Formats: sequence, C-alpha cells, structure tokens
Amino acid sequence: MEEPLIFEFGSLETTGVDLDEDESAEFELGGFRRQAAIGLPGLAEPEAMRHYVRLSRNNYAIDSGLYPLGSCTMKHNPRLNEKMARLAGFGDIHPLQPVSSVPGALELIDSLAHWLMVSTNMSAVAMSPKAGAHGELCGMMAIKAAHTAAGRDPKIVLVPESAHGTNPATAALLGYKVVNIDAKDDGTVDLEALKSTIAEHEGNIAGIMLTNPNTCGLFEREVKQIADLIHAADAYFYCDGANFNAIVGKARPGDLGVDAMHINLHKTFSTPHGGGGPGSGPVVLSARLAPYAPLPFIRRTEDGLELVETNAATKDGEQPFGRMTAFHGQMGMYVRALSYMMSHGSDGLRQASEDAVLNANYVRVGLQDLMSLPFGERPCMHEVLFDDSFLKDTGVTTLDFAKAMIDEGYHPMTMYFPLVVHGAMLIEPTESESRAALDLFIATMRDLVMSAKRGETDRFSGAPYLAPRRRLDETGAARNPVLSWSEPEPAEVTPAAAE
Amino acid sequence: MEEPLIFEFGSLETTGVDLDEDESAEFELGGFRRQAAIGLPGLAEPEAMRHYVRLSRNNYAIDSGLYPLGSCTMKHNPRLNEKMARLAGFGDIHPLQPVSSVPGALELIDSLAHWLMVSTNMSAVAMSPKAGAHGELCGMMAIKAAHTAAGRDPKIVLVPESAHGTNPATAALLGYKVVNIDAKDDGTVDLEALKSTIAEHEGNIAGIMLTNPNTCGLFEREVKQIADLIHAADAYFYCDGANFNAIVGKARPGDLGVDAMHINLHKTFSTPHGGGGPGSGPVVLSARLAPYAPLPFIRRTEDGLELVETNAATKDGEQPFGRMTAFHGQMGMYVRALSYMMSHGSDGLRQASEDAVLNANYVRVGLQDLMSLPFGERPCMHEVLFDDSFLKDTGVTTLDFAKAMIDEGYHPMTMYFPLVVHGAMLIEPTESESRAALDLFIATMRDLVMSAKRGETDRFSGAPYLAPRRRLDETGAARNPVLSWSEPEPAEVTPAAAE
Amino acid sequence: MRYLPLNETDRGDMLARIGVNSIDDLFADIPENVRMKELLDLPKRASELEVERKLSAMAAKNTSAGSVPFFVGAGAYKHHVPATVDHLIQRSEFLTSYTPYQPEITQGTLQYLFEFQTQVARLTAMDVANASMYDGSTGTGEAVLMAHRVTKRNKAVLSGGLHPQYREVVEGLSNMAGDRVVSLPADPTGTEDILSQIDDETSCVVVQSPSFYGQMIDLKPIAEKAHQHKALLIAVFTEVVSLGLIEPPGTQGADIVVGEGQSIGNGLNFGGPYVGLFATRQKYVRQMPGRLCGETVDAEGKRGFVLTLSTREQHIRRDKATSNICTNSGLCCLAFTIHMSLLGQAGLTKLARINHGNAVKLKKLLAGIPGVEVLNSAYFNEFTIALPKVAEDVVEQLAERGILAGLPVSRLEPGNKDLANLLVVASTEVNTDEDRAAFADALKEVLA
Amino acid sequence: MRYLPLNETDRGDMLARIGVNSIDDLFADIPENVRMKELLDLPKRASELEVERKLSAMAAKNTSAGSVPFFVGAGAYKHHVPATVDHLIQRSEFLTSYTPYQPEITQGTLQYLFEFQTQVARLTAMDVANASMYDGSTGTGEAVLMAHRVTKRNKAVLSGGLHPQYREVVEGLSNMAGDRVVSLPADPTGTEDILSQIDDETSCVVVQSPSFYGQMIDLKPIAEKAHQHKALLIAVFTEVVSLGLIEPPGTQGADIVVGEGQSIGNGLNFGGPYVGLFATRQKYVRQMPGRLCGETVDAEGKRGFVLTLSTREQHIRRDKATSNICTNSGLCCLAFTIHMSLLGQAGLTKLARINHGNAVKLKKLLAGIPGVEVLNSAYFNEFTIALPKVAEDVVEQLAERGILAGLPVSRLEPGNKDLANLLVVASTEVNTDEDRAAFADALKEVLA
Repeated sequence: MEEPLIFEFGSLETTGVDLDEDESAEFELGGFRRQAAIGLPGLAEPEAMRHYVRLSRNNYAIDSGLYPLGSCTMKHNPRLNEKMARLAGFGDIHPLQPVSSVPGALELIDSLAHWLMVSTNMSAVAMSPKAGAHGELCGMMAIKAAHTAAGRDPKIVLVPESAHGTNPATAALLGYKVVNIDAKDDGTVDLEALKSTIAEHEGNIAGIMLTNPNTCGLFEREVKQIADLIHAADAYFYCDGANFNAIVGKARPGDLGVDAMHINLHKTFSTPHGGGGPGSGPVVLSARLAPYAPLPFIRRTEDGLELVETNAATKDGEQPFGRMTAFHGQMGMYVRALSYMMSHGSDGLRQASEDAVLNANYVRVGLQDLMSLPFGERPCMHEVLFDDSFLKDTGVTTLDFAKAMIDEGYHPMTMYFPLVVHGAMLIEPTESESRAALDLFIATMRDLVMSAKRGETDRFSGAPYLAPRRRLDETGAARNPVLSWSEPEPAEVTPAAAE
Repeated sequence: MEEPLIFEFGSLETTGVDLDEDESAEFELGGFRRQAAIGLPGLAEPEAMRHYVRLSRNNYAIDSGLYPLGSCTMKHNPRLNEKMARLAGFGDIHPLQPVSSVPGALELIDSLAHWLMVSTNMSAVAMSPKAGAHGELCGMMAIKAAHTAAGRDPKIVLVPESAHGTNPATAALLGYKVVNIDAKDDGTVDLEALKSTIAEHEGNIAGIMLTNPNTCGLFEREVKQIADLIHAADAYFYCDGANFNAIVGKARPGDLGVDAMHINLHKTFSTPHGGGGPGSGPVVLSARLAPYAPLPFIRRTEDGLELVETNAATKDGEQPFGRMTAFHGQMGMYVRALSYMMSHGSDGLRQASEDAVLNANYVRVGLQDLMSLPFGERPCMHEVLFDDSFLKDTGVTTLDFAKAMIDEGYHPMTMYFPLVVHGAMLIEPTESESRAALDLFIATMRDLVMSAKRGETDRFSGAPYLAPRRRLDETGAARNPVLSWSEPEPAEVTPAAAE
Repeated sequence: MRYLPLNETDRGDMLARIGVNSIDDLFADIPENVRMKELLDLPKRASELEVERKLSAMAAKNTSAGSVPFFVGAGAYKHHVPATVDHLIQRSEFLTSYTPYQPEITQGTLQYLFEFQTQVARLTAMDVANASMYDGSTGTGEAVLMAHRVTKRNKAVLSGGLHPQYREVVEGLSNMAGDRVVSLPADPTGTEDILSQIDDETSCVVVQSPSFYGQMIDLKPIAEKAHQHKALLIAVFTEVVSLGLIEPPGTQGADIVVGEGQSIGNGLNFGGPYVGLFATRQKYVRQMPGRLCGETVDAEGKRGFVLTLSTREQHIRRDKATSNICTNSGLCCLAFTIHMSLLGQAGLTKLARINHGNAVKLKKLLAGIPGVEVLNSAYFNEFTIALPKVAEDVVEQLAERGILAGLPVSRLEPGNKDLANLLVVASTEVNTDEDRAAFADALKEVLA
Repeated sequence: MRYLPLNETDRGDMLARIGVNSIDDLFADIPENVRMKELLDLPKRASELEVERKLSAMAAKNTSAGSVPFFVGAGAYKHHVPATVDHLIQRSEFLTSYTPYQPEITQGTLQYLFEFQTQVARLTAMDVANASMYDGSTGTGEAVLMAHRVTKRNKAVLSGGLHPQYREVVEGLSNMAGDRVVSLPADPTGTEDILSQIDDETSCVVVQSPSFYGQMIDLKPIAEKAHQHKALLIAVFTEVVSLGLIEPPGTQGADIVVGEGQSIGNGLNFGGPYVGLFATRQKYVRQMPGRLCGETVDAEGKRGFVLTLSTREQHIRRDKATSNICTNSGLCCLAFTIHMSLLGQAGLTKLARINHGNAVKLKKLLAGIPGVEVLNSAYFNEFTIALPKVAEDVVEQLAERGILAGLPVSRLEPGNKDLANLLVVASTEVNTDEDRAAFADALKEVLA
C-alpha cells in the first residue's frame, strides 16, 4: 500500500489534539488577526499514528541492519541515553529560567566539558555549536579572533583535497581563501608540499583544516610535524574531529599540536543521527585559543559554577569572540553523550576505539583480495577506503554496486568521497558490529564482487529491486523543483467523458 | 535476511547488562548452589536491539493497518495511556508496601471501579481478574458461591452455541455441565427453546452465560425476558462482556437484568493487546452477587478508602468467595483504562460506541451485495458476520479468502467463529477507522470477491504470497511438537567428505 | 474527540449510505425502555493535558520504590530493567498486535515466544514450557488442576512455605471445583513434615523454594516420596532470579515447575501485569494449560513458528479444554525474553550473586541489632526476621522514616500470634550500602 | 562492556586473521611518543543502574517547568506535546537513520521532510521552506547571509525588537565575515523608527514580530520601504504558535521568514535541540541555505522524494556553497511535523487562541498590581511589564516562592538602566487560573 501525504487524506476540520478553550477570552491582537485559512489538514490520533509508523517502515536504520557509512559513524544508540535526556530535570527546563533554579544543568554541562577536555588534553571547550559544521565555524572564528587580537589579518586557509565539504565551506563563509594542499601517494599530507605552500603564502596563512584520522581512514603519521610547521607560520591547526572515534583513549589531539577541534557528539559519542540531526559539535580549544571561546560558558570558581552569558560578565583574559547561537547549545545531546561516556568509562571508550579499528581492518582483510585498496595493504583506522579499479571493465559503477547492496539488505557505504580516489567506497563498520555480522557482510560483499566480475550487470544497473523505491530521478527533481505539496489541478475532462 | 534464534547467534560468555559486583560477598545458600550451566546465551545490547527490531517487523499491528478481527476489538491504543502507566507512582510501587504509602493507588482503583459501575449500572466490581476468561471464572465463582450460600447446588449452566469457547471451558472448570440453548434463524436466542430447556432441568440450573451483543454482532432483543426467565428459575445471568464496546453509553447491563459481566479492559477500554496479553477482566456484579466479590477489594468509608485483603478484615455482608490471584490485579492496565475513559468522558465513550456501530454497518452495506449475510440485511452492532455461501462453487474457502487479504495489506477477519454459521467471517472495524480507510477496505474486499467469483483460485489457494512467511504447516507442528530449541545434531559426515 | 477519525459530515454521509435516518436506528434492537437517551453520569471528555495532570497528581501520592531505601519482596521484586527492554516492548508491531493466530504475519511474536519457552525450560531444567500464564499465583492454581488431570486424583498437599496468597488462589479454585486441599501451617524455617502428608490419594505436593519466608527447601526427598505414591511434585518460585544461582527444580525431581517471572523485564506495577512461568516434562505436554508455540515449516520449506497443540485450548475444545485461559501475558513475556537475552547466563548468574550477596550483607547487619533474630539458614535474596515488637507497627514507623522495610507476615496471615512479629525482608541489586545502613539505623531507633 | 559485541576470543581470532600480533599494531601510525599506554584520567565503565542514579541526581537539582507555575518565554516556550509525538520519534527507523542520501531506503524521512516543508510554507504564507536549520537564531544568521548573496550588498539593519541573542549571533557572524550590521536600540514598545535606516546600501532589514518584548509589529510599511530600496525584509518569530492566529509574514511582504519551531513537538531542553524554520520566495530558492527535499519519480514511475538542489550545499559545492550546514534538525522536524499534523489548522488556531487568551488574562491580573505597568498594546502570548524594582531581584524572590515568573530583560541586556526593571512574561496553554493567581499574589507580596 502506498502511503499518501497528510495533505491528501487529512481534513481541515479534523484535529487530533483536544484542547480546553475558555470561549469568553478576549483578544488584544491590535488588528493583526490572521484572515486567510492556513491550509493545514489535521489527523485524528489513530490516523497520525498509522501514517508515521508506515512511513518509518520505509527507512533503513542502525537498529535494523549494518550501516557502513564511512565518516558518518553509524553506531548503536543506547536507549539509556534517551531515557536520561527525558528526565524532567533535563528535558523540561527553560534556557532562561533563573540560573539558581538549574544548578544540575550547569553541573551536567561542566561534567561533559571535563570529559571532553580530558579525553582530548585540551584547555577549554566551546560547548554551544549545534553540529559538526557549526563547530568548525566556531573553531575558525576563534582562530580569526586570535589573529585579530594579535593585529594580524591573514587571508588563507589550507585544506587538503580529501577534506569534508564543510571545511572549505566554513573557511569561505569567514572570507578566507581556500588553498589546497597535496597528498602523497599513500593518502596522507605531503609535508614537502606543505612546506612550499606555506613558503609561497608566507605571513598570509590563518590556519590549516585537517581531518585526522583523515577521510581515507588513515592516521596522519606526520601530524606533529604539520602542527609545528603551521605554528611556525603563526597559523593555527584546526582539526576536523569527525573521526575522533577512532582514537579515543589512544591519542589526544592536545598532544598532536591541535589548536581547535570539534567533536561530533552524534558520531563519536553516539547521540542518534535522527535522519539528519540534531547533532552537537562542541569545540575543544588549546590554551592559545581558549580566551576567545564564545558565549555562553561556565566558569569554575571556588564557590561553584558560574554561567557567563554576556560580555558584561567576563573577567580578565576572557575575550569571547561572540555567540554561536541563542541559549546554551544542544543540552539534550549533552545528556545523551555524557550518559554514553559515563557508561563506557575510560576503559570502555578506549576499547570502543580499538574495536572500531579492529572491525574495519577485519573488513579490509576480508575484501582486499577482491576489491582494490588505493593505498596498499596497510592497516587502516576505523574505516577502510576502496576505489573502483576492481570494477574496471565490468560495466558496474560505484553507484550501481552500492545500490545492489540494498537488495542484499545493507545500507550502502559512503560513495565518491573522499574525492582523492576514483569511485571511492568508504566503509566504516563501527565497534557495534559483532564478528558474525561482519562475516555475513564480508560474504555478501564478496558475492557481489564476484557477480560484477562475472558480468551480471542487470543485478547492478537496475538495483535496487527490493527497496520501497527503485532508483529515483534526481536530475528531474533538481531541474524542476517541487518542494511543497499543492492541490492537484482538476483532471482535464475529455468531451466524451463529460457527456 | 532471515533472523536466527538467539540460541543460534548469542554467546554463553556475552552479556548485554553491566553489573557491579562486590567480589568479597559471601554465600549462604546451604548447599543449593546450581552446578550445571544454564545454557542461556547473552547478546550485547546492539545485537539484542537489532534482533528484536527485526523480529517486530514480521508482525502486523493496528498501528500499521486496519485489523478487522471480529470479537477482538483491535482499536487504537493511545500512547498517553502508556505514559501514564509508567509514572513512577503507578509503575514503581510494590503490591505489599505499606497501604499508607499508596493512597493514590487505592484512589486510582476506586476511580476506575466507579467508572465501570456507573457505565454498567451495577452494584459492585471485582477488579482483580487478570483477563476476560479469568473474569468469567470469577463471575461464575460468585454465582456458585451465591448458590452455596443459599443452600443450593445446581449442576447446569446454559450456553448458546455461538458463545466464545471460554464460556463452556469456564463452566466446566467449576464442575458444571454445559447445556446448549438454541438460536432462532435470526441468530439470537430462541426464547421458547430456552423456556423448555429450563423446564426440562427445573431446579438444577445455576445460570446462563450469554454474550450480548452476541458473537453474530447482534443485540439480543429479548435480553430482558431471558433475564426474567433465568431469575425465575433461581439462576443467575452471566453476561460475557467481550462486546460491551458496542453499547457503552447506549445501554447498561444493569438495566438488562445482568448479574455478572466481565469487562475486557483490553477490548472496550483499549489497553494494548500486546501480541496476546496482558489483559484485564474486572467483573461487575449485581446487588445479589456483590457480597461474594473476591478478595481483595476497596471499601469506601467516611474516613476514605480501605483496602480489604483478608477474610479477617471483612465486615457484615461481605462474604468473599476467595481470591482470584495474588495481589490486586492488573494495576498497569487499570491506569491505561482509566486514562482512556477520562479522555473520552461520558460523551466520548458514547460516541465511540456509535462510531464503532456506524463503521460496522458501513462495511456491511458496502459488501452485502457481494458477500452473504446469514441473518439478512438487518443492522448489526459493532461487527458484521458473513458466511461463506458467496464462495460456493468458487473453490475458494474462508481460510483461502482470509489469507488472500494478507497480500492486500490487511489482517484477516475472524474466521470460522461463531460456529453457528458455515465458514463464518466476522468483521469488526472499530471506531478507530476513518471513512477513507473503510472505503479502501471495502474496495479491496470487493475486488477479492470478484476475483474469487471469476475463478482466480491461485490468488487464494496459495496465499499469502507477500507475507514474511507462506502458509505454515500447522498439522506437522502438532503431530511432532518442537516446543523449544535444541542444538542441532552434527551433520552426518559422509565417508567421502571425511577423508 | 482526538481518537475518533469520523467527523459530523462523515457520520451524516455514512448513515445515508447505510439507509437509516439516525444513529439510533442502528441501535433499535436495544429495547427502547433501556436505551439511554442521556449521557452517563460521568465527567465529559478531557484533554490530554488535563488527564495527565489528574493522573500525575494521583501517582504523586504514592511512594515509589525507587525513591526510598526499599526492601519489600514476598512475591514481587524491585530490580533494575535496562532501558532497551521498555523501548523494544513499545514497538508498535509488538504492542498493538493481537494473539498470533495468523502466523504468516506474526512471526515476530511467535519467534519470541519460542525463545521465551526455551529460556524458561532451560532455567527450570524442564523439557517444555508454555507461552506464559497470568502470573505465578494463577499458574500455581492451573498446575494443581493439571496434576489432577494427569493423576486422575483430586487431593493437593500445599506446603506451609507457599506464598499465602498463592495458597488462597489454589484453595479457592479447589473449593469451587470440588477438589480437596490439605494446607500445612505456616512454616518460616522450612522444618515442616510434609512427607507424612503424601499418600495414595495425593495428586500433587506443592512446595515453594525459596519459600515465602526465604528458606531454601530440599525438593529431592519430597519428589522421591511423591513419586513413590505416583503423585506429582509441583515446585513453585516467586523470584526467578534465584534460578541463576540455585539448583533448578528440574534436577531435583519436580514434575511441574511454576513461578513468577516479574523480576526479569517487568516492573512492580502494584502487582500486575506480571508473567507466570510454567514448565513440565515432555510426557505431560498434552495436559498443559495455556498456549504453546511450536516450530514448523512454511509452504516453501522455510522455518516458521505457529501456535500448536491448540486442541487442548478453549477456543477449539470448549468444555473439554485443559484450561479456560485465552489472553495471557504476551508483552510481559517479551519483556522477560529481551531482558533475559541481554543478561544471558553470564549476566543472570552475576545478577543472582549480587542479589544474594546483598541479602547476606543485610542479614548480617540486621542480625546485629539487639532483639532481632534471623530465622533462615539458607536463603537467596530474602529472609525472615523475628522482631521484639509487632512487625506491622515497626514497618509503619519505618515508613514514616522514609524506609520501606519489608512485609509483615501478619498482613497476609492475620490472627496468628506466632507470626505477628515476623518480617520478610528482601534485598536486590538496587540496594546500596547506604540503603542498608539507613534501614539498620532506623530499625535500631524504632526498636530502642 | 554492554555495548561492545566482540569478546576476547573474537578479538584474538580477528587480529590473527588480520595478521598482526596486537591491537596496537593497528595503531602503529600514531607516533609512539603520543600513543597512550594508559587509560584516560576519567572514571571507568559504569552499569546502567549507576549512570541512571548519578544523572537522575543531577537532574533532580533543577526545577522543572512542569513542576511550578511557569511564565518564562523569550524564545522558548513550555507547551504540552501529545505523547504520540515522543512515541513516534523514538521509532528505531526514524531515530537511528542517517541523513537520507540513499532515497530508495529513506522514503520515510524524505516524505516527512516534504510534509514539513509544506507545513512551514503554509504557516508562513511563503512559497518554499527548507528542511530546517539548527534553530531560530542560527537561521536568522543564515537569512542575513542569504540576503547579502541575493542583493550583492552587505549591510543588515536589525530591529531593536529582535531577540538580543539572535542579534548577537548575526553580529558575530557579520563581524567575522566582514559584513556590516546596524543594530537599533532595544525597543520594548515597537515604536522605533526603522524606516529611516533603510537605504540603497541595505541588503536586508531584520524585524521580529511578535517582538522579543511581545509587541506585534506592522511589517507592511517596512517591507514597502525595503523593496523601494531593493532590500529584503527578513521576518523573524520565536513563537511559531502565533502563526495560528496572526497575519503571517508572507502576506505582509516578507522576503525571507525565519523562526524557532520548538513550540510544536519539541520540549524546552534547556535551549536545544530546537528546530529552525526557514522559508522564502520561489525566486530565491537557489540562494537558500540548508537541505531541500523535492518530489520526483522512481524508475517505475512511482512518486518518491529526494534531497534536491544539492549543488547549493557544501558536500557538492564546497567553498562555493550557500552555507556550511550539514546535519540539521531532522528528528526535531519530525516532532514538529507530527504535532502539527495532529493539530491541523483547526487545532493550531484553537491552541493559539488559548495561548493568547491566557496571556490576556494574565496581563489584566498583573496590570492590576500597584506599580506594575504593561508596556504592550498588541501582543500574542507574551508581553513586557515594567516593575517598580529591579526585575532580576524580583524574579529571584519569586523563584524562592516557587514561581518562575519570566525573563528579566537585563539578563540579556545588562548595563542598560532603562531596561533593568523590565520583565518579559509568557503564558501558554499549560497555565491555569491557579498558576496566574499564585503569580499575581506572590508578585504583590514581593513588591509590597
């Protein structure tokens, strides 16, 4: 059965919410009362329940299967965290109710900040960014503020080609020019190229934005040298923390020369992705950048925790560059992340990173003889990158291959990213998968590869066959965008039918 | 992907529950410590989550589609009720903690009892029965106790053939002989036949068990006369309340001469069926039976509510026949039912019954020209009964027809019940369905009937084709029952393979 | 009304389509003199906000177990249930599904029932388990009726260590059905002479271990004596967690094992809904009450599950059925199965050890209070203490101090002076050292 | 550890299969001198019971909005959300799914996003809406950047009625990006002269209505003046429920409408996660930030939905993208969409009337207290009162009396004497007559 849109079966008269209205109430709207109807249908509660339950059944989810999206970190979302976030003392408090009435909220934020700072060995953390990209923006704003405070105005940010799109987008948003830095054949930054780029733009480099482990699933071995070169150029090292989950408890960004790094709580610390958010992207900062952390922040004093919300409340050495968002950031996500971190503890967090890396390498060795590793058979971190050379002459593209996975019951891996290899396929199993689940996944992937090599192109080019939808016309969607529902035109009546 | 059993992929070493153990604890088990392993595998939390989510997706549910099971009343289950039942003050209180610490619990039970008594116009209610059949047992035990108290020992209970199987089973459990009473051609009790049966067994009749509205979906028009005849024979009128949902706010059993009636809170008052329970079956009692209500009960006094748990605490006129269960009955279901009743209110409850009857009749008129009504085109109550004469000579059975509904996205109706018509199909849409949903259902049913009449037998005999499973071998299952999992025998090794 | 999709236009159109003038025409079979013209004398519809307010206010009057040091057991136990369990049982497909009579579209329910049956059989060390009873007490009643069917006798002997309310359930049913029951006097210490009660008319002996009072009972000699007389041993438990640590009834010779499963996966809920566990030997399977799920294959040869042996059941067999049970505890089974799958034997064993260890600690603490005597030598997670005062009064005074300290035996066994000072005290994994200390301190104070 | 399925045997076998000796061999790329040999200086793993205890204790230190008479608004509002909403957003298939980049297996997410976009467009009376921003404040920042792109100018004029923290977000971004911002002084009564600030360099005027102070603002003349100068009007709201009752920005001439959607479907959560609503005219759609879901067909011609116009987005366009936004507020959109689907226009209109009616009642009550002056003539569900004392002190004293009474303007605008005595007070459907009376009585007491 196809599920219609609410506009196609809801009724303008119906409501699924009973409300007690005092009909004698008066109006003081000053002539601004809405005149026209809104055009929003209502559903009775049973209708709404069925509609959204049915819709949900067209979705793939971690809870229903392995979700090997590289760089996205689709791991188990413990329901304890959901329960904790719904405690009235967290879920039902207002961001602007008297600070004296929310000491537990400050304590929670401060506790999470402590866990984040200790696990990264950094000096401060800006909690408020609402997602990873927002964290990048925050970190780069702190860097810009530091330069400004030093009377400098450099114009260039270095970004490797393998970076997430958010990196150049963020730099551009702040008016920076993005200059590419090259990679070596092994997929990591070319130190010599970096040196010459820095030399070329001497005095004009604001910083570097580097993902580590990088998006090829490799740890940048020369990260410390990179940091030293950047620092020597009076620039800052922004680390994209999207892949921090590979190294928690194994290495601390603060020991690697990082000046700012956002942490995707919805990746590393498992707050649910929710079909595209909400996320949360606190930014840890080095001692050099700490003074510029944005409002609001919590100050630890001898008398306890103080919430600093305005410039008027800052003290010496606190020079917030501004504010990223109204209120205090993603409290609901903080609770979930802290619950996750407390549950794991220092030993569990380290074990989780180890298991994530172990699982990725297990997938790598299970597939490397049939698929192609662009950078050779070296160990990877939490994700393994293949390119499409193994599909050469098969007539099957990366996209086809990915869509065929759907028919086998799997969500595809990340495709065509990073851009540095041809037809990239980036697989991140995460630590949440059992060995049996990985064995089944590897066997299925091997079967698909063999099938492609045998020339069974139909299995791929038409895939998926078994999903709620076959392949969708994305070009048509973009050419003539239909972005909201409108009443269909009455069907044309042919003269014969009208008679 | 097929989902294995936990025994096939879980591990004896794994646990998905972390526990803090004080290893220094001592043992005082007196030599009763378990020696052998239990043989229960554990799952890590992500494994358990995925396993049970996947299993759930093989189920049909009200939340995913129309569920027209006659006599079962599959209606919308409001989630408000789930939320209320989980309030710590209801969900996390112990049945034997001091009564002084649970005044709200007594208040809740008493409030629900009040709603039940007022809506039935009965004198008392035994709250503790755990489900409908348990309520029947309770009601019949009260009747037996009343007879015993009167020094009588009648041996016969009258039951119409259209009754639920629980009725004769309950009577038999208490040592009664079940005597059938005949129905008229219109599907209701034959008053003349009843008179002669009573006369035949004069002085030996304990009571009658009658469902009203009956299982043919018809209201017993002569219910009052039946009650009078039964009472005149020194017997009691037990009403099976499974279909009370048709008449809430429209008629009160107390006005119809009923002496005892269980109320399925999981039918009429919408506590979730949960794949087969838990239910709850409070029994309302007439003034004549009220003294025999079992322990425990709540007594209203001037000082408030008193919980009576033992015979020692009874007062004059209270002669409980015993106890149906440990503790106080299905508190969790009481909360849900009361939440449902308060939400509807007196007006909403009446409207719900009206809508249930309206929806059933709408289905009736939508199908009666193509399907066959055994008792003519008279209005039905909340459910409409068809027989299989419309399938005559099509080669399609009631079972085939029902299974073909599955392929159309519907749960089948109740089949082969009641026993009084051939190839019965009992359809109960409930008030939760919108008109659009009924129209679609009717259109689908009409299409199926036409298909059967056109002789498209494959569509039926092989159905379902699109369900998680094709038809299952029930005969084989019963002949050689496999009721628990055991380690498969090691596959036999052929000599060739062994080499 | 938010739950009713029909609006007035729909209703009017539908009545017209049906061909009647008003809704009351559809209710014409209800005699006019009893057909209600007015609304019931009850409040009118209420918003969700309003209902939530009223019920929350009622709930707030109760002291929840999690909010205080809590030591009440006696048939229901405060355990910690993982959040995953409640999340999963609320899946629409589980919560709002019916009894799995259409197996093709209810394999979800059927497969977990098969897992449940296997778990229960292994825990009890029996051959087969059914798909649940309402709870432990009604399950015990059904077990006695089953024993009567198997032995074709009708005399049951009940141990004095059986939960008094379980005893009342069995007695009530037996009285009504004309069967005989011999109930032994209360036996806090497990020293009754039950063997002498077993004779050739006995259909079954019903023994609880750990007993209502917490005492571990040796079932083997009782099984032996029962079997000599061709009677059955029905072994009862109220705390299923105990099976993680103690010798299961199955290896001690029990013929039917029945008990309460609430501790695993299910909350206290003031006594219900709970889940009755019921297991027996293979040879008695056709005399079992309740639903059974069995393995089979579908038309394509794929493994699947169905309800089976339903010729025992009321909807087929009517007055010849083994029981009148229909709806059972489906969703509570699911909660049990999920929680048990999470625990596994590794987790269950550890949980049981913690429960026992906490009880031992508590016992030592309480035994050190002047005037307090612990009656049990071998126990699992609860035991009985004799106080120098009436237990019911002590419990009230402790409740005033914010401690829910256990069950005074007299609440269930009133009028017996020997029992008036006895308190049954339970301890589970939720109790902390602070909880125990608070209990002991307060008890000292009250007894001083 | 309960979340990790691998056991030690698995780990050993897998390392062997990989061909390394130890797990650290896989981390060999991390330079030895920074590779951690020891555990982080943080507590070790904790059981679910333990985590629950600790976090519950923290939560219990906060005063929840639902536990007291509650009148705080100013950008976040305490509304009643039906239980169905929270149930549905917790469906595994919604909660644990990724951004719908693979449309064949994420039609669930995509269809609700399409419903959401349509709802937002209709509420605001605009042509198109995106699939959400983080919240109203960051959405406002994005709206200003978008206006700069559309007009190819870089000067924004901000009304003094804009939420001060929204203003700070815009200012911060503009400062950093080298754009210009003219922020007008605080304007509690809606009487500022914003028209004179609009010139040919202006890219946009940003006006909030109802304003931060609760005042309804007439957008039409502002739109007119802006359009004369080829500038855009960005209309902001923080209380989406107001759109059920007041004239939408779209019919008043707004070019971009941006606001906070928290009130519908989402809890207070101490400020996040929330959901930013963002709508504009068709002609500007390719300059919009954020995700867009569009209708299309699949290979069999069936209707389906996809993310579209992604050439605006960072993952395709990189440094040329319209925004760096990636993850947005998916699940909060879902909560919004479900709650709004339940309400429908009939329910939303009624909800809005109740909110307004409650505010009117509260205003009358407070206006009757000596020394209290209400500053707003036309308002929706909040307004500003001038007190005879410093508002921050009064709020603290009311909090001690168990009433959370509103926001002292000085908390967000410190150091401005004119604002020190102002209190922004909100009233929604959750407030009862008793709540209002308690507030008024306590305020009288404090002011006496």
